[in-house]
Amino acid sequence: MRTSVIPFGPQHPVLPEPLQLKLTVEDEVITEAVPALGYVHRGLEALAQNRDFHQMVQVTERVCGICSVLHAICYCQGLEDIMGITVPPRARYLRVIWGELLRLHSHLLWMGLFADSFGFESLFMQLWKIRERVLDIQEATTGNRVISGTIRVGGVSRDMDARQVHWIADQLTWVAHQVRQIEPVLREDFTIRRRTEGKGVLTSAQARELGAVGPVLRASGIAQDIRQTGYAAYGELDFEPVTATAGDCHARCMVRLGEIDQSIDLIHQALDRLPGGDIRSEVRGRPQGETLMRVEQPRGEVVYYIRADGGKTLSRVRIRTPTFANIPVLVKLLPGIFLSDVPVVVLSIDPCVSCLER
Amino acid sequence: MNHALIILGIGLVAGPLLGGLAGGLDRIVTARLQARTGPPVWQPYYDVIKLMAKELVVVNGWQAFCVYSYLFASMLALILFVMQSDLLLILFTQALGAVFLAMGALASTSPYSQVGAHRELLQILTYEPLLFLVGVGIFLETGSFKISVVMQWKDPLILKLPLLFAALGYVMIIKLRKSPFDLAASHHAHQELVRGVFTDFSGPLLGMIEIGHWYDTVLILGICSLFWATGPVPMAALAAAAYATIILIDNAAARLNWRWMLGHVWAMGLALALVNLICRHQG
Amino acid sequence: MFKMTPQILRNLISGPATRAYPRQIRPPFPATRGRLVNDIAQCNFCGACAVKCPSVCIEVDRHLSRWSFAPHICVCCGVCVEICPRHCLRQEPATGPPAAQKEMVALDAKS
Amino acid sequence: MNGNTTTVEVRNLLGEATRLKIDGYRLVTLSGVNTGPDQVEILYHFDKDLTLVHLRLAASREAPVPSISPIYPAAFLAENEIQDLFHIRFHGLVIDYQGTLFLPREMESTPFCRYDRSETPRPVSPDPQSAKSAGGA
Repeated sequence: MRTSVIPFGPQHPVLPEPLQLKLTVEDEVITEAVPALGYVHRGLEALAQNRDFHQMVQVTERVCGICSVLHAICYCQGLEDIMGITVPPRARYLRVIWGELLRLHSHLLWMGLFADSFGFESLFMQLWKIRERVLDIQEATTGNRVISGTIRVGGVSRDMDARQVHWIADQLTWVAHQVRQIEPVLREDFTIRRRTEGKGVLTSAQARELGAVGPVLRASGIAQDIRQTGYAAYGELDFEPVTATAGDCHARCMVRLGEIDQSIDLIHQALDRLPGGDIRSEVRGRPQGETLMRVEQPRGEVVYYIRADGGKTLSRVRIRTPTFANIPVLVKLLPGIFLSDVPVVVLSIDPCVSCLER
Repeated sequence: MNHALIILGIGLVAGPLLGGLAGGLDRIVTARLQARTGPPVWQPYYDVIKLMAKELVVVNGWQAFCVYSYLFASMLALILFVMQSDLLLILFTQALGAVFLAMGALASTSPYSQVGAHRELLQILTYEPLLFLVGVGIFLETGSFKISVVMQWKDPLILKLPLLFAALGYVMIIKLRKSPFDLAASHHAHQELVRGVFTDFSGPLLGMIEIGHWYDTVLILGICSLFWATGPVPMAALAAAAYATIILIDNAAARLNWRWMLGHVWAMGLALALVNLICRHQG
Repeated sequence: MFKMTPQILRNLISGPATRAYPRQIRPPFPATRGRLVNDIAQCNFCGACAVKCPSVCIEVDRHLSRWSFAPHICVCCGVCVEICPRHCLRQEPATGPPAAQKEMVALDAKS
Repeated sequence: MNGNTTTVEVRNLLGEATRLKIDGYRLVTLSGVNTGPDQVEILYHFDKDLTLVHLRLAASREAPVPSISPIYPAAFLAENEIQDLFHIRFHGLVIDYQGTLFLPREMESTPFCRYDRSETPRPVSPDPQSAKSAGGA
């Protein structure tokens, strides 16, 4: 077969969001891949210049629906760092609970899409069925299914009572049980391993050089997780970064599967140790200074660079999302693989295009 | 003569009716396996009626010609089957239809369609030898390629040819476009090739392909039911059981690539078929 | 080889997990943030909600004593409810009905 | 800011980046901040074992900045973004989108520096091949 260029996207059934990859294909083998972006760029960073810094919380939450809470947490932590605000312990624990619920539903969502990328529809439906329960927990506690809208500068805006804490723990037990039933399928099923093992291998040296973040980095054997820095209440909870060594698509799936268990465990820990007290400290004055804040999102490390010059609005909010850091990895991984493996490799980095194009 | 005309009519009408019904039941069973409710059983008919009502857009004349030829060949193959004609003739007629479909896809310049057609041809290449061996197996058992002779055979063939029936299972999975072999075109277009071989067909032409696929479904289930041709009830039961098993496999497997399909189906399918035939005719 | 088989057979037996949506609606959670409602009799038209709203969906006209709200622009964040000095704003658990056109909800003090 | 910040000049930027790479630092990202009508501050954020290090570079819209993407391939997307949003020229980009990574080709102004893009010529790529393949973004 002759060389042909396949426009993979921006509208493609296996891509959840608009991203274009121009694939040069020779006999079903990719020789070159160039990403084309900018289909949904919204200029949210520029919006920081005409929204006040409190209103920006809701804007950052909408950078991406799936990572919403963690964007807001990162932004608020940045401002709290600049303004020297101490967040009450209960608010820090609630942030962990909502952040981990988000990671849980995001990983289940990703696994469903991943299953869909290699044509495993029943697994896709099953995983999304489990995810629905996590969304129910989010709705019952924050009030919204996905974009919670509970994070504020200086704390959180909603509290949960003892009855809700028990209810969440019960629901999570159900989720954990369901995930345990699915686990052997993802881990051992012959057809899944056939499609994912040895595909898109990223060595640890390459991962470091290309600036990979999140599960992609950890699947290559580097145990780096921004939660280790102990922001929010992570410093008081027990966890170890989940890693794998193979660096292929199956390893990335296994890392995320391990993180689902880890998230459930972290929420249980946080619910058990949930301290009493206030949920919000008062915010006085206007921010002045600059900071770089990092938070571990489901897709990896998100970076907020915030600079404030004492005005009502911020002079610069720069958002580096995890997908932005993983696109160079994708460009590196695609050449040399078969066309039929492109969806698997593309989805293995968990591309979130709305994150990528703030 | 009159009798033949009635049979011809039955073949023409029963083909799409039964094929569409099988498709509708398939969608409900698949949905239940995935913990969904699923569409109404008549959904495939609604889909085709809607496709037929759409504007006809043809990339080029060759594409339309290929679709008509595919539909005609599929119809002809089923009519020959209902008339209890020669099995070999039926197999070659349906193969012709399948090739026409791939040629129609090759007539357009879309890379998705091109790669899909390429894979479709590989699929045809993969299952045709097995289908031929099924015909040979039936011939060796009954002494004739004629379906009318097979229908009069007293013993169920599946008892003598169980491995050959398993080999036919591979053919059915490929022909019904089910995982793990839905490479050229998956049912819901969620694959790297969008809808692969069907990408550039639309409207009434796609509707005709869908009707052709119904004829193919009935034909392949008919061939499958020949393995227990002692009466209409066991025939229907065997076909239904085979179809149910394929739906189950479809929901328990990911899509694999064509290299694996070619290697595995040839190795396993041919081995099963040949072992069965050798065992039957050595002893 | 087929690890998924027990799971899908369980699904077949236990029946669908989906809901026939328009006919069967799950009751909303009490905490759900739906449509914004203003108890206009309590409102003093201070305009704090309009100033703080991140999506700029509330307009307050002091002279006309009119509070108007664009439900299709609202992002259900609840900031206005938190800062309202008269506590006359609240969020109903249910979302509003679907609409063919984006319309403003205007409430006057007199009506 | 959390982490040490070093101010660098255009001429010793590549040297500093190479030194950090040899020390085993990972590039986190680049941030651009508009500081004046003609001035853009570029911050290079690096990380090693969860410790941050920053390089601060005062760049001018007139003079091109050397790209660190040959040293850190991860930088190419961030540098292209700054090129889009601040109209800074980078020399030696691995993949150069020529200001069309996020913005359409016909866009006349840059979002963060409020001036007309037609005032200054479009950044010129030294490698026409990569420019061609990246075109039409």
